[in-house]
Amino acid sequence: MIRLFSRSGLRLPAQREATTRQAIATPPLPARLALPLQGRQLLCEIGQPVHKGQCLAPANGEFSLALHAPTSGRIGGLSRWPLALPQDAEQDCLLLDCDGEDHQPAQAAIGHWQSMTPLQLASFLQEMGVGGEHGPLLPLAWAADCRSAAQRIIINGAQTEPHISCDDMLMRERAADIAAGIGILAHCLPEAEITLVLNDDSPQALAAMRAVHAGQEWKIQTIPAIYPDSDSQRLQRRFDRAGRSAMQTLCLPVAGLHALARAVLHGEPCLSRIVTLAGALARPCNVDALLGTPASHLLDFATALPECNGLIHGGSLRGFALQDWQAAIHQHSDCLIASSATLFPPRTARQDCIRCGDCSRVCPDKLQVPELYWHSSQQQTDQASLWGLADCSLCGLCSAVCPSQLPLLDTLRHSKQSMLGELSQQQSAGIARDRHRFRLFRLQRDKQEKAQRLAERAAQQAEKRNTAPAESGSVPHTTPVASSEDKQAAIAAAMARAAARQMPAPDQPASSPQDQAREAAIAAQRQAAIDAAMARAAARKANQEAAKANRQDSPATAEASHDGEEDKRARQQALIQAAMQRAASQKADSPTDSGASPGLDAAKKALIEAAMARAAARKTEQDSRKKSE
Amino acid sequence: MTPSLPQILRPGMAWRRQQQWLALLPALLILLLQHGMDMVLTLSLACCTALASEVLGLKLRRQALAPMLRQGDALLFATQISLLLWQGNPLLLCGGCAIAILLRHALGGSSLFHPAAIALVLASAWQDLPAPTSNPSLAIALLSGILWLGWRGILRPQAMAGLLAGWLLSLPLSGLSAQGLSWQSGSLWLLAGWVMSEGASSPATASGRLLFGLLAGMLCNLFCSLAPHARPDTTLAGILLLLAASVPLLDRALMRPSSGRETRKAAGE
Amino acid sequence: MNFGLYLPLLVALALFSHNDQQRRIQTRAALPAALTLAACSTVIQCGSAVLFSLLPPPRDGQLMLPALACSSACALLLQLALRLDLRRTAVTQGLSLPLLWLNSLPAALLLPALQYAAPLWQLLAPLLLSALYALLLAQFATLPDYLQRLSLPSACRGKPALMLAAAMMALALHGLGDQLS
Amino acid sequence: MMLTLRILLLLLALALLAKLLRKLPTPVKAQAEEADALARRIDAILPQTQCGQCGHPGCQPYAEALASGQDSINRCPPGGEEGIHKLAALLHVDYQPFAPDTPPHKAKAVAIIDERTCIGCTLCIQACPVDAILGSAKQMHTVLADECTGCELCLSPCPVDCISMRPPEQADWRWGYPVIAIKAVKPESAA
Repeated sequence: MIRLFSRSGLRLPAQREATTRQAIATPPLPARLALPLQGRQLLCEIGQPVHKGQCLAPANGEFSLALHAPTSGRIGGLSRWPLALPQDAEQDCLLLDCDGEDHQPAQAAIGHWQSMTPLQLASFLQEMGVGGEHGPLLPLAWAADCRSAAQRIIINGAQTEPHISCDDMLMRERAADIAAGIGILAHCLPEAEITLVLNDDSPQALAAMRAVHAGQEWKIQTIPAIYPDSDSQRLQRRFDRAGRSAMQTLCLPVAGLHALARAVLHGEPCLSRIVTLAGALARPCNVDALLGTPASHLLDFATALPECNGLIHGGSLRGFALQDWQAAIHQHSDCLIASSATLFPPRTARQDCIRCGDCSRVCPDKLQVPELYWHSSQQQTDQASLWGLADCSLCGLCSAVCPSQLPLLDTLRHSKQSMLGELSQQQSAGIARDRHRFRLFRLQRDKQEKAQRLAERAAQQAEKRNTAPAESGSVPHTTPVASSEDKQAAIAAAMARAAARQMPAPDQPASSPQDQAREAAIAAQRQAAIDAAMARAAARKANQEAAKANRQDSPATAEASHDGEEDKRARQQALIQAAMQRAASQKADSPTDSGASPGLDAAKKALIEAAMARAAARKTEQDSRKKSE
Repeated sequence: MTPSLPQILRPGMAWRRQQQWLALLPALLILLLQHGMDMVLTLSLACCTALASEVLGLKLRRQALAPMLRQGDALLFATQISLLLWQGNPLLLCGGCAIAILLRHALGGSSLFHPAAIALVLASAWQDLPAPTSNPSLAIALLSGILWLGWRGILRPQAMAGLLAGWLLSLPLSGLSAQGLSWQSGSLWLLAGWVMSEGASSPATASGRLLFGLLAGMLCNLFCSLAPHARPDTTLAGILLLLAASVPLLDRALMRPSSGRETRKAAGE
Repeated sequence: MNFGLYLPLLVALALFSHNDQQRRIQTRAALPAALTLAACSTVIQCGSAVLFSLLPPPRDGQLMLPALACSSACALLLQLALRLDLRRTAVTQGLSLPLLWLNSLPAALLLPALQYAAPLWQLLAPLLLSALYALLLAQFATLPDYLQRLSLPSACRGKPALMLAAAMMALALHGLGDQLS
Repeated sequence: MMLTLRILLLLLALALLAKLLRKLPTPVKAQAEEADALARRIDAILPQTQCGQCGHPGCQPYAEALASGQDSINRCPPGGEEGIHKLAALLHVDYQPFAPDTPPHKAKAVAIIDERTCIGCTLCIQACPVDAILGSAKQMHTVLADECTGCELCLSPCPVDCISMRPPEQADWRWGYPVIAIKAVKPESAA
């Protein structure tokens, strides 16, 4: 048995021998690629042939990347397609039917890269689709003011999840490109301190990088392969602690540097990434997979063994099982593991916590995991955040060492998500509070302004009256008082009326039944008018749609025109019905003078009829839409 | 749902129990060598009782029998109890064993109150136990087992260190009567240390465990000096049980939430 | 003095007080309430010792009744003092007269037994026993939270589990007390 | 001598008790002068839907009513059970389940106006407590989905029933709570 425990974090036994034995392979082109659209605007049309590297959609925000065609083919359409993300949600994807030719026009290097500012470089990378951890490789906000402070750039070539070897293989085979990428970065930011960080357990990669490093400005540093230490945040913290704290630190993945070099020196946009295929496979290896490749295609390439019972995306500690194997590879897919019962034995019966404390000992963030787990499992998010939920990096080590096989990572993930959800809820609540306060203020202000206006007008009128022919006015000073009294009386009357309208309840016998009936009738009439308007609008809309259908579908013109006729008929019917209602309500209005109850009944009836008419109009409209489709 | 984890990363409960068995083995061998058939009989009796009561407990809790039995909790406890009580009445041993294991099940299968401590307290409440005889080789065997477990990372050293420190600190107070210094109770102290170091019946924090051991050592020696004819084994067991009940209190008092950057940031805002 | 019975009685009393307080107090902060009660109990112990030593020694050797009177008077005085000064806090901590009176019983039981003991022991015993009582109360305040986290069998959930734990503590104290007396 | 020592001990114990009692948190009602600050803290917990389901014309008035002890904590359906728990913790009162007359808790939803039916009456604009509806008289209205609190106050004034509640466009995705298969406990699957 291995000895597990270091102070924090864990030196995990690497499982990379199988996947690093052969060179990075290139799988055959899949029949179809799924590229997530993520709200970007398309530059191409459906059915249009595209060549490899053609820009399909430009970036639409600070954290967005441009989308390029990974291979040549024809745009197959837009549809919902699963992505290899934990939420298992389907996203709007652009489907690219590959033609298998991989046709690519000749591309030229960017000649002027030596004169680029960091911001220019960052936006160029964004255009080329070169991604980092969050959006473009070089964050635009960082690039805009990176010359204002001393910079430290960490190139993260360390990978400590047991199965993942993609960065390792990339550095072994494409060290020259990576070095070129770092060189470009160093040229762009001459005063920055650039360090390439590697694990100490991959001597080949280290040798390869050392070979190309000779005579360069930047440094190479190895760190012990202790599990979550290769996280960018932990790396940043490690360097912050070691060096001068005044420096800004940026952590970049090594694959991004490779893509940078390809983009700047060869004009190639980022179209693929290295993915480790590990686990129960006949040919475990690293592949250079096009973005958007379905996971099942890669699995077929590496030939899954018969005992393979699942597909895990990401490493063995933090990964998640893919429900749909058609899920497409994206910028952050580093590893696919074909799981089997021997590799990932099913969880045995869960036991209670035996308080062994191993979880707290391995926790790289030094959290009291049992407390955290308990409060998380009780869904007490506020208590859990007291115990440091915000600091949990969800590395999964606690789950890995728990002898009772408690689902610690899953629970903490859930809890952290709900904590983040609560935070965003709080933010939106804050916005709502502000808006509500502003609305109250606005109403108050409007009221004041109105009162002021009225007062001014009253004063003007009074003045006019004073200056008017009745010069000898007997009551010059009582007029404004009277007018204000008048106004108050009017307001009171209006309020009373409003109250009466709001409460035509039987507990108010004082308000005459005639009034009630009139109110009801007026309401019915208004309703009928509204309904007629609605029916008209619906019919107009239906008509338009039918016309559109006509235009679009020329062979089916006859049918469509037939539809149009039907629509017209429906509209007429609706109109007739509305008119009938109006008549009915008027009729209800006239005899109500005698008694309240029949009038009320009639009004109710009119309302019901109006509702029916509305429904009918809506239905005809829906029908017509269906037909036009 | 994340996948279950690779086999290599899961030491598992069974592994832990195996290691504990290994650690008990030398002490058992010594006793078997010294007492022969007697010890075999006692041990098998205790084991049978323990197994039966384990089965009963699991049945009552409606839990799966096979995995828990294979894990061997009951046998481990039976061995520990018979190491403590092998000199006494076999009926007492069986009764203590059964009640301790059933109580453990009543409290959910992993309680603060260690079955060995319960059994010892029960037995001593029932009748006077014969005084333990001096047995240095047994103590050495137990010590080697405990060291093994410490090396394996199953037992934490803090509680043991605390126990030793507490005992030493209270020596001047108890007038150097050297009650516990002899080999008579050496193995007893070691077993107590073992029980106190097990996660289930000790505080979660290192400082808590240290305090736990310190308190136990001091209280035991002080009590022995206060009460003229107190015996170390029953005293130790009683104090162990009493302190076990205060583990949640120690945890509450000593466990501090992490003050990582994110939490601090959130608190600062 | 039979400590083998006296100490388990303390456990029972602590358990009863815990339950009583849990029923009364509004907040769920059981530990401060337990500590307050423990402090009250200490005050009663010390106070009744003072009162008892002020009394003239009874002629017939009947010590139980005066001791009971002393401790009850102490409880009453304490309750009055609390009422005068910190009434609201006392109410929120669940300190009522019956509870205080009940908590004066250990003092009443202890005083006659200490009458002829060594002076140091006379001084120390109430303090030591108060400390033990405080420990017990604090344990009962924190144990339910711990027991909640165990997967207890449904029959033992809640009060029965606490009773079981109390039984074990009583057993342990019985063993210790037996050796003490 | 003994008596002085005993009295000394008694005084010590009394000092301890007094210190403990003074350190304890006093109940909220005692701090009436801080009602304003308390109302602000309560308001921070309330979900700010401004829906009026509590019977007050907004979250702030409800917070003030709670701070002055004039209402119970179980009247805010959008806040959910969790909101009640938080209020109970803040106000040092016991948790209460929802009052039977409060409307049921619903998942967060956003109002959406059926633009084909809208007649531009501006009634909903006047009803919206957070000004999240745009439009003007006889023009089509629309809801700012990001600002909508889901209070449903715009539903009833609409004369043509063209407003409906939909779940928000980007439902916030969560890692599911880990569910342990019950099967795993059974002996045959464990074997």
